[in-house]
Amino acid sequence: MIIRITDRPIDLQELISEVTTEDNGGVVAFVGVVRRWNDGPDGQPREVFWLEYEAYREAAEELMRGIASQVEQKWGLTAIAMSHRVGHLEVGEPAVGVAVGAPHRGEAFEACQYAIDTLKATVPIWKKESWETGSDSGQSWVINKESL
Amino acid sequence: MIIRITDRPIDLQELISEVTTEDNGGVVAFVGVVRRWNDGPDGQPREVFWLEYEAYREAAEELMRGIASQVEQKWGLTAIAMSHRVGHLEVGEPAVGVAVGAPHRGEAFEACQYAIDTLKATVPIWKKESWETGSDSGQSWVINKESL
Amino acid sequence: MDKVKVKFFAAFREIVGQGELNWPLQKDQTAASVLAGLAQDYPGLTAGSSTVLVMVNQRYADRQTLLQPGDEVAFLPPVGGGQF
Amino acid sequence: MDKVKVKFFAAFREIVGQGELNWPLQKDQTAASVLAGLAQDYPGLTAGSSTVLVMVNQRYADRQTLLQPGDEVAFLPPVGGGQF
Repeated sequence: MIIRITDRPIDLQELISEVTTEDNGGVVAFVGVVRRWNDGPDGQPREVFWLEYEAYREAAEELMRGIASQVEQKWGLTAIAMSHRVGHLEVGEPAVGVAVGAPHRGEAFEACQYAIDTLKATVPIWKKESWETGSDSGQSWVINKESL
Repeated sequence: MIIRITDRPIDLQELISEVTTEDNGGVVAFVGVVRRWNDGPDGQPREVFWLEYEAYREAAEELMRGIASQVEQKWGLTAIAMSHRVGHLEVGEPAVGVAVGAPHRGEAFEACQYAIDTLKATVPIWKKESWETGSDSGQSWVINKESL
Repeated sequence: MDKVKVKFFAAFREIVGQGELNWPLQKDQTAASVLAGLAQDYPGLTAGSSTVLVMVNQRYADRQTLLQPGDEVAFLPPVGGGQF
Repeated sequence: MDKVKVKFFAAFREIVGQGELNWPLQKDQTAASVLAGLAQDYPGLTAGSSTVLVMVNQRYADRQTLLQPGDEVAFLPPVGGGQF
């Protein structure tokens, strides 16, 4: 099982290989990528230049292990891999990857979505956005709507 | 847009890269892998040694293009890649890959699951399984329950 | 004489011994009627014939579709690949 | 004197100017009380304090949790990363 906060680029193929076994016919993977445009606090889109991710590493990894336990309890699945990047990221780079393997694909979809939803809502990782609008620019710690 | 029936190994990273754009923060990918154990017609598990996939290629690709159109109509998403392998496959090899990119992950999960469900149920691809149980062995064209 | 091109896959390809053949077409003949004719030469094609799907020119079609000379018609055993 | 280790991240780390500091702990003091004390030195920490989450020894905890000497307590600005 891969549970990882890392400052290295995310290797999605590694995550997928980790959960691909002879018993798992269905593998679902999610990749969260840094978008060029993101809404500012006023709901207006801002152009993003880079992001800086910061984690409470030990607590984050512990919570991610907890998500893996929940996936095992809910779906009986143990083939899960989760990796979240920290540090400086450019637009288009993967920030987070989750892969789940299951004998059948329906539960792989459900469990993968559950894992990323729970990760995004609960795992202590923040991001600072370097942004610009037509009239303004700055660097802001961005709040995740899901956690409010 | 990648829509492909191929006798070469499936390159999942290529599919994911194809749907990763500056506007798509969420990418969901499905990989269908050849399982070691599959139920026979009597519901008892049989050990699988290899599979041979066969497609009605032109019709399959046309139907896959149709799935991409449905995904665009339903979710407004155009970043989709689908590849299905044909020919001889060993246990553990990817037989099919689908990747969908979307601005937000909920619709990427929905659209990816819709695409693989529809592909499996409607696209004319068959597989012949080389199998063995404790008492018997053979090669059988396997019926997909979803298409019945 | 008018003909259609008939395509076979998977179990049907093995029964017929080839993936494609030209087959005579009578006037106002349906896909179902062509299949019935083929089954006289290749009885295996009738096994499970209620679950056989029909494609005409690479699109799913009703088995009562009237065929035209030169059409490509395929009789599909149930679609496979249900492992995942 | 008894102390706890306090961890700061993101905006809070910038307000405090460091990611970690040791802070004196009185008897029967809650996490909320420690945060109130910190906010006297670092007023920025009170901004949005109703949405601040508390972790004690790397697990989410109620802000009324009584701290023990040597505990690691963290006050978290709302979790970020909501782009996808």
